[in-house]
Amino acid sequence: MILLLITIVLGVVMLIAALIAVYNKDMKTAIIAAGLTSLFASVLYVLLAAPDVALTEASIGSGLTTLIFFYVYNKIRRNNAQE
Amino acid sequence: MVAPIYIIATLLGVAFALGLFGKKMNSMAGLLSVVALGFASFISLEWLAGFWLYDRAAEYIYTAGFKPPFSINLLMGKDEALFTSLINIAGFFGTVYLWDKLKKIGSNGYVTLMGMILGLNVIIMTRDLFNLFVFLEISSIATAGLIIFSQNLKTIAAGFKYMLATGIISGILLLGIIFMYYFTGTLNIDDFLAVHSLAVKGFGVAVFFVLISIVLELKPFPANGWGLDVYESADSGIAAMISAGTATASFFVMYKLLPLGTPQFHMVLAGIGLATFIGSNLMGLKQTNPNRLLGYSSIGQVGLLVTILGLSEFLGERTTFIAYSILISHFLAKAGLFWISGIVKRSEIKEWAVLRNNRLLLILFGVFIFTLIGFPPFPSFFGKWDLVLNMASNNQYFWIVGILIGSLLEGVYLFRWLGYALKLDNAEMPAFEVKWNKVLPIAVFGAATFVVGYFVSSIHPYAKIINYIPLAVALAFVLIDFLPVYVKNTLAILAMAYYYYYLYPTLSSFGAVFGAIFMVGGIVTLIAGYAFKGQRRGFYPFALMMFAGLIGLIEAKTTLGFFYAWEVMTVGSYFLIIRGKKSMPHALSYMLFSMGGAYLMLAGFAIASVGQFNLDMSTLSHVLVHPTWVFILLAVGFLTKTASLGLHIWLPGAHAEAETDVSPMVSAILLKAGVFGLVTLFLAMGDQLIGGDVSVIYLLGWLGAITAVMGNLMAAFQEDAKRLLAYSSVGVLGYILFGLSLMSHLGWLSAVSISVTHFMFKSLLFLAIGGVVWRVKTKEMYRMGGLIKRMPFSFFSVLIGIIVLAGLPPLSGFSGKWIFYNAVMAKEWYLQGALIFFSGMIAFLYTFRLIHSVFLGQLKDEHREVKEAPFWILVPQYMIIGVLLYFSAIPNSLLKPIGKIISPYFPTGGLEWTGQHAVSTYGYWNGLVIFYIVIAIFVTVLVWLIINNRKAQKVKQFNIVFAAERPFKPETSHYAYNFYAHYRKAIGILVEPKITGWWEGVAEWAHAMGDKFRKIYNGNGQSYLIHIMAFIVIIYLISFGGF
Amino acid sequence: MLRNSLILLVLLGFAAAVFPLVHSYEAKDTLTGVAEHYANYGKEEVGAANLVSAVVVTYRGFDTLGEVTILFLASAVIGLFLKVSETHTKDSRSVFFKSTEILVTASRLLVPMIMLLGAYIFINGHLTPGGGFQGGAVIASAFALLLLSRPQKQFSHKLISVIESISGITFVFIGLLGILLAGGFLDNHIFAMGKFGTLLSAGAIPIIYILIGLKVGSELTGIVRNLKESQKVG
Amino acid sequence: MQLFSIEYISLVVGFLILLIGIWGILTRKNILKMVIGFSLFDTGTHIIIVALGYVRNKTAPILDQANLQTNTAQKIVDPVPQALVLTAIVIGLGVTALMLVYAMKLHNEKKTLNIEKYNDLKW
Repeated sequence: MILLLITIVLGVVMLIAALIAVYNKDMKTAIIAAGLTSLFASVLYVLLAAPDVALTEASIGSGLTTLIFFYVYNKIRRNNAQE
Repeated sequence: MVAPIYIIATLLGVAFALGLFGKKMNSMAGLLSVVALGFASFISLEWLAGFWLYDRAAEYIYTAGFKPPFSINLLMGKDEALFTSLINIAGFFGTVYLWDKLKKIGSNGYVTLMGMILGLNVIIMTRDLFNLFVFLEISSIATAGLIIFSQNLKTIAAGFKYMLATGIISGILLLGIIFMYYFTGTLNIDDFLAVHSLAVKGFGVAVFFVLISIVLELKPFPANGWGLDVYESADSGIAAMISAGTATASFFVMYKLLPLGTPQFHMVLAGIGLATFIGSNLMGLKQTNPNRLLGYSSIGQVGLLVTILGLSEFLGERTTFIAYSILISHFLAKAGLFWISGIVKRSEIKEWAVLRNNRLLLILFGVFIFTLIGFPPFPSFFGKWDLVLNMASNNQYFWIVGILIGSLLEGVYLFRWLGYALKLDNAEMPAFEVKWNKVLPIAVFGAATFVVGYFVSSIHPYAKIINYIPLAVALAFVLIDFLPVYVKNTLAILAMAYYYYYLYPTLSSFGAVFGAIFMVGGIVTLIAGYAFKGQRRGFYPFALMMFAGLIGLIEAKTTLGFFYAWEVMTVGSYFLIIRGKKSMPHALSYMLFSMGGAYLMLAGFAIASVGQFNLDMSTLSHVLVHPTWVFILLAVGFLTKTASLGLHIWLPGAHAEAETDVSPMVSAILLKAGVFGLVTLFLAMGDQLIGGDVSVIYLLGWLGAITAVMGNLMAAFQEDAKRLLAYSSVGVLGYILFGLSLMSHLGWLSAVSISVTHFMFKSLLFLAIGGVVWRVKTKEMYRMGGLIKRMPFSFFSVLIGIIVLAGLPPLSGFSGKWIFYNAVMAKEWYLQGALIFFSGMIAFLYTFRLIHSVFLGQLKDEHREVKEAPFWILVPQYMIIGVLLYFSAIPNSLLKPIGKIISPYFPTGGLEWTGQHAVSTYGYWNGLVIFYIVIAIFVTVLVWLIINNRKAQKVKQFNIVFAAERPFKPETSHYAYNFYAHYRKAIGILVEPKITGWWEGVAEWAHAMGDKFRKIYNGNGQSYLIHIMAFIVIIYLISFGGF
Repeated sequence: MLRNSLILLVLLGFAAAVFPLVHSYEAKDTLTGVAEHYANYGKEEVGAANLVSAVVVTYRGFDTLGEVTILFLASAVIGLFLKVSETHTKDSRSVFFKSTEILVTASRLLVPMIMLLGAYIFINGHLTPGGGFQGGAVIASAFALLLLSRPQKQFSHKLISVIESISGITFVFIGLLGILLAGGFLDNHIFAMGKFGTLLSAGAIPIIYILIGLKVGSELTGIVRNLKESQKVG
Repeated sequence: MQLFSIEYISLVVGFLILLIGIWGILTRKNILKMVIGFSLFDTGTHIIIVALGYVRNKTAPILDQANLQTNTAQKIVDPVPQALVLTAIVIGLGVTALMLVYAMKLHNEKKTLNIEKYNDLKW
């Protein structure tokens, strides 16, 4: 039962994060929100008895992907600033 | 046999190893890549050979040492061997082609390219659905990389759009795959095929998502904007690989997964394919960028292939043959065309005239275009034939119509493009750079079209019995094209003569008559070729190809053979016609009408074959289904070649603008192919009734009569001498059609004898007038005049010609007409007869004008020094005159044998001959007597004229004394200009170009439609994604009939 | 707005289209199909305690090879983009926050530990959660951290590609050994199976996972490095 | 079908995130936002896959305890979807990284991230 509750909460939080990622005007927030969605998903994977996936999602899905997003975003921002 | 896993291991291993290569070792890296791709090609080709020659069994490749479904397995079967061979060969030659570019880019470039080829190999061979997904991703990532080999705004934007689209598509594919796993507990394709379908709706939906993703990979209309952008922007070498490689592999995946779909889905698939084929070719009409144009064509062709897959239920075991022959044609041609585009480097198809600077590339360009459209001897010809035949046997006429319309649209832009390359001015264009490593792949693929074409025809049960020797001889002339004209001309004449000698004993009945027209006529007109100097490149292969086709018509034992010969003839004549200086638009309309006519014939033959045990020509005499339709389709098909009213608009330009000796070939000889077709058709099928009471032949009779009147009328109002003759051919062919439609002994006697004499007098006139034009450098009659003094021999030719043409006694034209009126009386078609009679009067008008404006009157100043026509152009004229006079003096030498040929079919109502004295029901006629009488009268009048001519007063040509104003154009006051102004006032309304206008309207409408449709490709990548999603939803709704 | 409503319509249509998938979902009680086989025989057949690893590396090892190739290609394509910037432009600024003394010190401390963690993850891939991909990603993140803290620091491009290439080639080679020595391409029985549940078990799986770890790590590092070096690309 | 079970909720959440992702892809004009949409699309798909492999009250497919080693099929969740997700995640990373680099290069060309501005190729 407690698992079910956690799942629901996680689900709601993920959906909110996803909506923020799509709708927030600030790109940094959006990127972080997308990363958070991924991170919460990895928690969900633990609940779903998938530790391997959880580890992968945490390190690759939320970690590296977000990192690359930021790299690129900063490049673009700096590029803009130079103009 | 090398195990197929080594294809993968080699490509992958080399790709990984390339990372070790530094920048200075780019050549080494390139060499290694080429070797690896060559090895991969070798493995797959070796398997292919094993399957074909030694009938090997298909082999599974198990990975990880477990049997499927527990581990991933690959399959190397006949199909896989073929497709991997295609992919690897494309990769190999593609790399050779891109050598310089790759060398500049370095190891990452090689890696990307190998990655793509590897991915495509695996998606062809794999039997595991998720594995398919992984390697699809590999190939799409690699493709995204290939696109940016040249980096600029366009390629990057196109690459990004491509990534967006494939991202969405593969996401949906993954969704489908995982649910398929969920419902079945397996990922193995063979297991899925065994399961086929489950009661759960979810499974059906999952399968739908998998299949729709593969469909989307094939770029269906309208969800394909991203694909077009890629084709347009990517380097041509890359576009070639995408078009030849990715499309081929994706097609195979669809083929592999096809059994997963329900029969309803297959129909949906066929619909998608057809919409893509027609839509994409329609939008291609307005396109001027060569690579984007090729993109439209590529997408269209893949659409056609998808249609074939969707229709596989109807096509049965022929599906493979049809799909593969069309696919391989597309593979070779599209790669070749993209490669050529990469050498030419012109972004407007109009600038492709520059291609003429390189003869080899120009030839290859033509080869690829004809391969793409499906002309013989290329593989797609046989594929299309089988496709239409099989669809007809399943009563699927809708699909036939759609496929043929799509093909025709494709023909429009491809032939326009070819025309530009052949004819537009290229004087100020800088030459392009040609490197051997770029030409080699193109040449290999060009040669392969012939090899594969031969192979395909050799495994086709009916194609293999066609006689390919005439065509081979014609093609052989390409090889000796460097020789001077007189050598080639002699060889051509000898070849024709030998073949006629060889064929003569086998000819009988109408074959003998038309064989004589085609071959003896061919030899006679070829003689004029000696008048040309230099090499006259590109003339003999096509002239002989046309004659090869004509011979093939007579030799044809099967409908396929007939259609094959018909198409060969069309190709040859197209190239002859386009040789004329201003022929480009006319050659295009000739080609399009020919294609349209050919497709009608194809449909007709297809319906005629339904329920038959073979394709013999004789099956036409017992057509089982829709005989009226078969008759109409074939008749209209033939009528496009005889240029009946409504279908005639291509003729005047094509014949008038052609070269001196080409005009007689196409006008006097080629048109008879249509007549031969009609003769064959009428004999085999007899009359047919529309709706049980209207006779088709009766309608054709009217058409013939009206064509005769209109053709002659239009001839009378021409200023251009050759155009006049061309229109006159329209009129005469109208007579012939009318004569055949009479369906009586006399009607046919006149029609066939006019066919023979028309060959003679029209060759004569075209050669004579052509000789005049050769000297005076103009075709406008009012610019000539008085040439009788300078060119008496030509004058005499024209005189004889028009006497025969107008059907005046004493020459043989008269005998034809005389029989004609007898036939009309017997049939009691008085009204039509009156029209024919009327048209005869008009013939007087234009024949008079021809001789009057050109040869009589005052000589123009600029023509004072003009010489007689070249000797070699006069030679055939006088040979013809000799025969004409012989036939005229001894008419039964012509009419009696023809009558004998006709008798078995129309035994009653023939002529009774006593010597040269012919008796019909309505009177009698003795050719010899008439001949002498008329000559006597003629001589008398001539003597009288010579005596009295001294009193004649000379009037200046540009006499404007009676005009109140200074003429705006000098020709307006020339008496020979608008010669029949008064007639034009009275009946000019009849000759207004309404039909031309109508056809132009059709063309404009199609172009406008295409232009409107292509606006959906607004360039916004996001819109393309919306198209994709909307496409999925709509196809879902169609497939499941709701949510 | 019209455009958005249309998109909404399409999306609702798509949602309706996928609805039968959700609707047909039924909770399972037991494994079926291939999964059942893996569960029951995976231990004997492959010998890896972590069944996911058994599936990833052996049963579906060919997919994994493809997966490695994808990263390899992605890295190559990114390299294609950046080939113009052959001459390395020095950029002292950090990527998204100022490189501080703390960060530098922390990274000195952390990087080796993170790398060790990564190595641990892929070496134990056949026993515990994680494996080559996760381990590789962890290693790459260590390098990313290094890049964050010390932007001037140069990695040897050469070294990265050599590791990448050698591990890739070895992977393919081990796969081929499977044909020669065992049942087929990528069969893990080319090495002794060892005792179930110990480090040296499951045949070639640990080796392959190490190679994958190295390869993925170097590929991801390559991607990050390439991104960093693409400061000014025309 | 039990609506309130963690696998079913996860499945639904997965689909919702997937739809949000597609919505983002189709409506956001900013290229980076579109890529974020893609990564949400991926995440949603991954959640769906894992949820499909879940079997209620069963443990992870790691046979580190002796009692798991017999009659295993009754005791663990499905390892196959997990393996597939691993692959999918890595592929997703590759694709996302590549898209981002594309976005960066596009920005280099026109100094804007608005997808509508990159319509030089059309018709």
